[in-house]
Amino acid sequence: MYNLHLTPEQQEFRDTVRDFVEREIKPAILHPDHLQNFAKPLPMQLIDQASQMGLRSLALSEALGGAGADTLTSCIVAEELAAGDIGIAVTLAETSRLARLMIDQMMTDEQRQRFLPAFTGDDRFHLAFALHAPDAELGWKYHRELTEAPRSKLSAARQSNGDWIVNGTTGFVQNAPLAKLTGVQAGENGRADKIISLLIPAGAAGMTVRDLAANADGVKWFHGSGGELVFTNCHVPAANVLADGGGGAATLEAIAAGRGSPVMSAMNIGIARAAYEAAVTYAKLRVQGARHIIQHQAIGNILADVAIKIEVARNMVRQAAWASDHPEVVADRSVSDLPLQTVAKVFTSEAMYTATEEAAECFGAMGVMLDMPLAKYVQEARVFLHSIDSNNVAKLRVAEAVAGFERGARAPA
Amino acid sequence: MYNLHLTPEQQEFRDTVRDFVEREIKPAILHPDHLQNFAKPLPMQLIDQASQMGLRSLALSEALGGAGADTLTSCIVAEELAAGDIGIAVTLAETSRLARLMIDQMMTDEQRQRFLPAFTGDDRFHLAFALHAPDAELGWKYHRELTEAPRSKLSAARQSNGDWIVNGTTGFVQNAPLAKLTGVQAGENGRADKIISLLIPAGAAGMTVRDLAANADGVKWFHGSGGELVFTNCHVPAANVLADGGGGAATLEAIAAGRGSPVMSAMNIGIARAAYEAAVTYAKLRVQGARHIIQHQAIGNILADVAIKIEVARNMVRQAAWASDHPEVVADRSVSDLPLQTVAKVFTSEAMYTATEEAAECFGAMGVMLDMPLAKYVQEARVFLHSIDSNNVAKLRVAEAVAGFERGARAPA
Amino acid sequence: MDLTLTEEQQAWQLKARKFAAEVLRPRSLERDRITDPRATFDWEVIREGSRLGFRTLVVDKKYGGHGVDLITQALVIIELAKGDSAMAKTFSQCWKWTHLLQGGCTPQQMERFVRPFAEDETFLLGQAGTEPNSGSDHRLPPEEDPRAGWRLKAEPVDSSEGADWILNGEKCFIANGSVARLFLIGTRTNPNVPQKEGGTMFAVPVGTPGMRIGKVFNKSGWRFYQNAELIFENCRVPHANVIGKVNGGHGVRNGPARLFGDFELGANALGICDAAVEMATHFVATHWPRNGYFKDNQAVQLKLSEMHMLTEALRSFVLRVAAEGEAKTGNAANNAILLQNFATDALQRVTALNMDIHAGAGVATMHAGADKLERDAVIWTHLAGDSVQRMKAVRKH
Amino acid sequence: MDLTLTEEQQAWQLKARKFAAEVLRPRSLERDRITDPRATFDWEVIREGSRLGFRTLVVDKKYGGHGVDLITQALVIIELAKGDSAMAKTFSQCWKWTHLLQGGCTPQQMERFVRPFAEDETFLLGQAGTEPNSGSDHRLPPEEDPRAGWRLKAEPVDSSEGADWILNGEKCFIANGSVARLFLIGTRTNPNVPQKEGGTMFAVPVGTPGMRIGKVFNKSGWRFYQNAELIFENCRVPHANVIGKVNGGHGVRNGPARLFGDFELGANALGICDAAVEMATHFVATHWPRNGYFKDNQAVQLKLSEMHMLTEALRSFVLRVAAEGEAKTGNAANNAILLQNFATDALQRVTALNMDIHAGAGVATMHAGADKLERDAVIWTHLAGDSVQRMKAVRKH
Repeated sequence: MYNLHLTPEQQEFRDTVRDFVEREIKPAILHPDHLQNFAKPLPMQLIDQASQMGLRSLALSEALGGAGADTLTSCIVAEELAAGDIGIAVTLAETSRLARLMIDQMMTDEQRQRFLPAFTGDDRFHLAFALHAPDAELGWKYHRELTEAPRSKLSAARQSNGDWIVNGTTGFVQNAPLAKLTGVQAGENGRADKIISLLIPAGAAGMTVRDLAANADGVKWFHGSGGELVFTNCHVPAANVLADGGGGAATLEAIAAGRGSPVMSAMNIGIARAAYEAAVTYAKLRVQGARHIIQHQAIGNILADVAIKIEVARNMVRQAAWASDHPEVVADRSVSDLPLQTVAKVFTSEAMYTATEEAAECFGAMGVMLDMPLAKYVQEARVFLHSIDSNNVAKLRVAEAVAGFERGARAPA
Repeated sequence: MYNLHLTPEQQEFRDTVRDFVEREIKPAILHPDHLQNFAKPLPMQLIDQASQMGLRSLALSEALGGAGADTLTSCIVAEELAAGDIGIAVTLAETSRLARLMIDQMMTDEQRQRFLPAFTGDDRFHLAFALHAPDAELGWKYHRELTEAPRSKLSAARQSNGDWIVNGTTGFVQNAPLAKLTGVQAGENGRADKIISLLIPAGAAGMTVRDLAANADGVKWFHGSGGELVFTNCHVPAANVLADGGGGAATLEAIAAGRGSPVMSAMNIGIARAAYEAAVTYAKLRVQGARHIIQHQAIGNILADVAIKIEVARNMVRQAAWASDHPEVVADRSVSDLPLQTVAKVFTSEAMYTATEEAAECFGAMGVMLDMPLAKYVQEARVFLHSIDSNNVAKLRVAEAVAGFERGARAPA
Repeated sequence: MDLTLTEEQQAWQLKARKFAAEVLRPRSLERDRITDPRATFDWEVIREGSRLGFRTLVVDKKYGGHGVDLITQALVIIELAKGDSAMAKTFSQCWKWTHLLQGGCTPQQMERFVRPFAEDETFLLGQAGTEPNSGSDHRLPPEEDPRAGWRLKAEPVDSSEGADWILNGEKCFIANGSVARLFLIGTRTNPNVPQKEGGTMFAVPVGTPGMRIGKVFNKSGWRFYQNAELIFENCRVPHANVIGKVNGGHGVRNGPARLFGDFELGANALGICDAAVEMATHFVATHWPRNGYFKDNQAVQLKLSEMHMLTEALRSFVLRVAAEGEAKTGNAANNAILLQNFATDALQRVTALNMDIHAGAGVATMHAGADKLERDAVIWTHLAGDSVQRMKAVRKH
Repeated sequence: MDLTLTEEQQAWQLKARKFAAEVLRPRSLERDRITDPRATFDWEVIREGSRLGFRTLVVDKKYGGHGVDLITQALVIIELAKGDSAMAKTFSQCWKWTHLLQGGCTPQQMERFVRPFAEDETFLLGQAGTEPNSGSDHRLPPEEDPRAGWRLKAEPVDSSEGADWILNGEKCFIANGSVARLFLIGTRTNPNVPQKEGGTMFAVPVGTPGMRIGKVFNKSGWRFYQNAELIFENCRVPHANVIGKVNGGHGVRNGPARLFGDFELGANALGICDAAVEMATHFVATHWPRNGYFKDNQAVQLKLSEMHMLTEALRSFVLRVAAEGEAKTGNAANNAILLQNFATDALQRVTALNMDIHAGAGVATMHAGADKLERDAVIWTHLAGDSVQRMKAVRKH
């Protein structure tokens, strides 16, 4: 039955992380030196500390040493962390979700024995996963059948001994530069209908990470760390083949279809909430026209608008998060059968960007200064509109669902 | 624990009402003769039918013969009914909620014995309640103490035999022209700090209903029926004094403070959903540019936008509805302590108005024709922006909550 | 660059302002509230306006009109629309088709069609393009599809040059449909090529056997303005009534009337915005004067400010396109499309803000004038501001 | 009404376009990416611009400038801002204070302040109003409160007429703060009355003992443009440096420089919009040409259309206010306020749409130019588009 109570455990996670953010993250991240650094390197020590609090393995099952957090709990934690720093939040969230996917759901027992101890024992053991995703540009082809068969970006060739040789270049992979272990999906001889998943440890010969942020004409437009993986005759032993079916299949499909994880949307909310809280605090301090500016309608209306947006977005993200773990709630028609994660992503990113800008407006000129937090929040919120997957295509995906359009099966490449 | 499942009973209500709407309401309400009638009289026979389905006494406790529906269930029913006709929906919702308030929570056993049988046995027995509400214009006084003491619009003078004489004029009262029994709050000798509640049957001498829709310079700007009540030495026997405390107090306070019932917001969604469903149907039929127009990105993007708005709003309204029955969910910090009903009202009314206009756009010129449904939906959605309580002041109320402002106690008049 | 108006322009502006205040505004709400869409029209408005020259404002002087420039046309529309947008449009609709006739008629046709129009104070003009399956949205791609566009058929009675034509088919939403005396009918004379190459424009006087007026559409706004169905059943029209060339209808329609048709919606919207600003300012100044809630209210100030801002932005855009159109500079036609799109956004926001201001802390009855302006404004979505009208501007690039 | 430009106006427009394309645009991204806010400035840009006349564009010819009209000023700002908005503002900021000086100086002061400015190609002007507790938001009511406004104190050394003044206090966010040679300093000479009646404007050359430049603000956009703190500690300024009258600073500040200051933000925003439209159009035309996703894509067409629409609406508004300002018609000052508000909305939407278009189906790196335009655009919120700037327009009514 409908119920909005969080569990005591969820609340404890929230409070603990919030406390950590206030005590440890904010002083470091909101220091003018960090704020004014264009590069904003990932604060690895804080990430380590968070790892020690269990946030790196949050979603890993308790049986394997994680906290077994569901998606809703992961959202709660992600919002709090992102209110401190999005780089920390996204790095941990990615490793955590991949720990569940790769270690819990896709590894064999033998593989777990090989990799789990290293993962558990090393706070810097992060994970990455290069998904075989449908063509990112597919969204533009709203309600049209494809004229070309899809291709797999990576091609894997099977050797006589069962090992594989991987070639090709992925699209953007979150955490790629950090990951000590990377899952990779490749098409057997490039075939999109024959996908295998492989485990590749960092430093494997034939795998390099291409730093997208180094692009001369572009600026980094993602959070945390990431890059493209380039494979040149990269040899992967047969023992490193992951299970594609089983527990991971649903997760993989959800990732590929959802393309806007509620956990990412929760981080987006965290950024806007940090901006909002800063604005409320400032508006209660700043005096103009012989009153604290929060007492002026013009400021009150802005803050109300921001508060409403955050409230509505959080509620939507929680719904999408819980529903992603409970598909039966769609099946029994308690919630809509639209792609809720995408709905939440589009709504949240637009609403939170506006909210963050509005919060910055309350600061007057200080709202655009790089040594103050607001400019950081605005820039970070903006990235969510287009990073990895843009709202442009996300909306068209919702439109396809509304129209009931499904692409027909296509011939393999 | 967090859970989005509706109960089988809630789902059954939804499906039954939806079926009733499709079979009975839509054919009558969407008939061009009704659509083109500027006056749009309430379809009393359909309201009677709905009453026979139990919707008039939906929120009345099961012990007294109702369905004992909570606010969430009432929202689900209201959305469905409003997708058929807002006049029907609002009339029934008002009587239903007042049945719970007046009959369950405020009446003495003796009063119940006098009024319940008539209420139960008569499908046209509707209820109204003239609340002593804080000054409607209070919102404009954002973050300012009042300079004048509040007054009660109605004044009740106690007679030596314990009876009361009521004088004055209320503000707008929903259902007033229909109600066979009306609850009235009046200040003892006009004092705002001494409010008593009285029961007045229709036809009582000294009570008349002033029809606001007859205002020459104005057009009706509310849904269903309503008006001001004018009292001229209206005599109310002591036996008709309602309990002000007890079970009703919290409800009264919530009504007065919330000023945007989630049930009203659910109806607002119902209107937009009807517009959306009509647009999707039309877009799948209409051919332009050698394709069904739903296959054009321009239309797809509109429909996606509408779908997203409805999804997000419904989710917010459900949260506000459930939280209104479960204040402990605020107390334990599972949800925000902002005035969620007002948050939901502001967001929903703005989003649903835009959504309804966008749905109408898909119809080309047919979107503004009075013999087609869309013009009706647009007009009805527009009324929600300002009726009774406007978003102008609702936002300022949210702003006061954000600022943590509470008006001090004021001297009685 | 100089924005000064000539004396003649100012005179027309003042005359229009007076007519709007004395004749249009007093009848505006009354006509709006009539339930029968055929009964909302008021010939007295037309007769009075005709006497003052508003019906024939753009007719060449040698045919009995006033031949004013585009800037004057803008000024007059703005003033008339401030009185009543739908009444203003009824007049300016005649100008649009005067532009079309003057762009496409032979001298003989001018005598046959324009002179009688100029001479009769209840003579109104109409043009019929839209059909049930060829509305403004038929331009969703591909417009070069021969299946898109007009389907009302015009066939020669026999194949000899100069023969009569037989028209069959249906038009809908036709402005001035139930009140015009002469219609310009877009027909398909070759269904196998795109409309652009296979359409022909005919002048068809009301009363021509085989043409009849169907329903009058019952709109939520612009209720004075008549939109009707026209039905053609073996309607015989002489070849001498072809405006422009056979299969040249597209060019005739897209001559000066096209720019004017986009442009006039901008000017008309501005008139409504002016009315809304005036209404809101009056309300703020007079409502609750004692406690000054509104005047001291920042939320209301911000709404008023936005109303002014959008109104002045729109005024700037209207005047610029008027000047460009008059000077026939290159971008005028395209800017006119952008103007009508912008007018939609500005107008709808301004009228919504006006309604917000009138709503105050919440209402049980809404100011009927504020409600009417918003209902009139919604019409723009379906004329000037839908996605088809917006894509038009860049498709031409 | 006539929008034709004179030959001289066109010549300035072309000269500015060339300078923007050849000098500003090539340095735009490079300067934007320098992390130290003091190091983003490039004197070569100033020197080149000076030689072409852009620094002294509005200085009277008799003092060595070009004395161009407001329309030319608009045309030049638009072109320069299309090259780089912050560089354009550095030049036009000098024009603003030229307007102030020319409105308030005695002939002797013109010789002392304006002529040296005109003669030195690296001489820039600044003016200091904002203080840590008196920003643009000090106009939140009640502005008549004596506690509101400038607090930087100017006290006469002794009470005799013509005595020197001692300045103490702090200014912040001062444009051209770290690069100007002469500042106009708003001071409070009477703290017991509203700023309007108790403020005085001083001309203070850089190098005056007791005045120093504090931090240079590190902004997210407009990085080339220098905003700095100015700190006054017993800074002695001769009475001959009072611009206008003692306690008449408000009037001096709110003369021609006020209208120009609102207006120039509209013109500058338009330059950015033009750059964004150009960038987006190029991207759409060249990206993924093979499968034409963008060109055939209605969502992209709608975005481009909206970009054009807002840009042309803004251009209309800018040109109108320029013409009105030049003609000194009554509403020019108020329309300039509405223009800067509108410019904020239009600019921010246009640059956001440009970024959307560049985002395509999603990106991991964003086109640096699209990112810069949006960061520059955000500055408008804090200059021209916050609620204080919006209420100003109706408070004056």
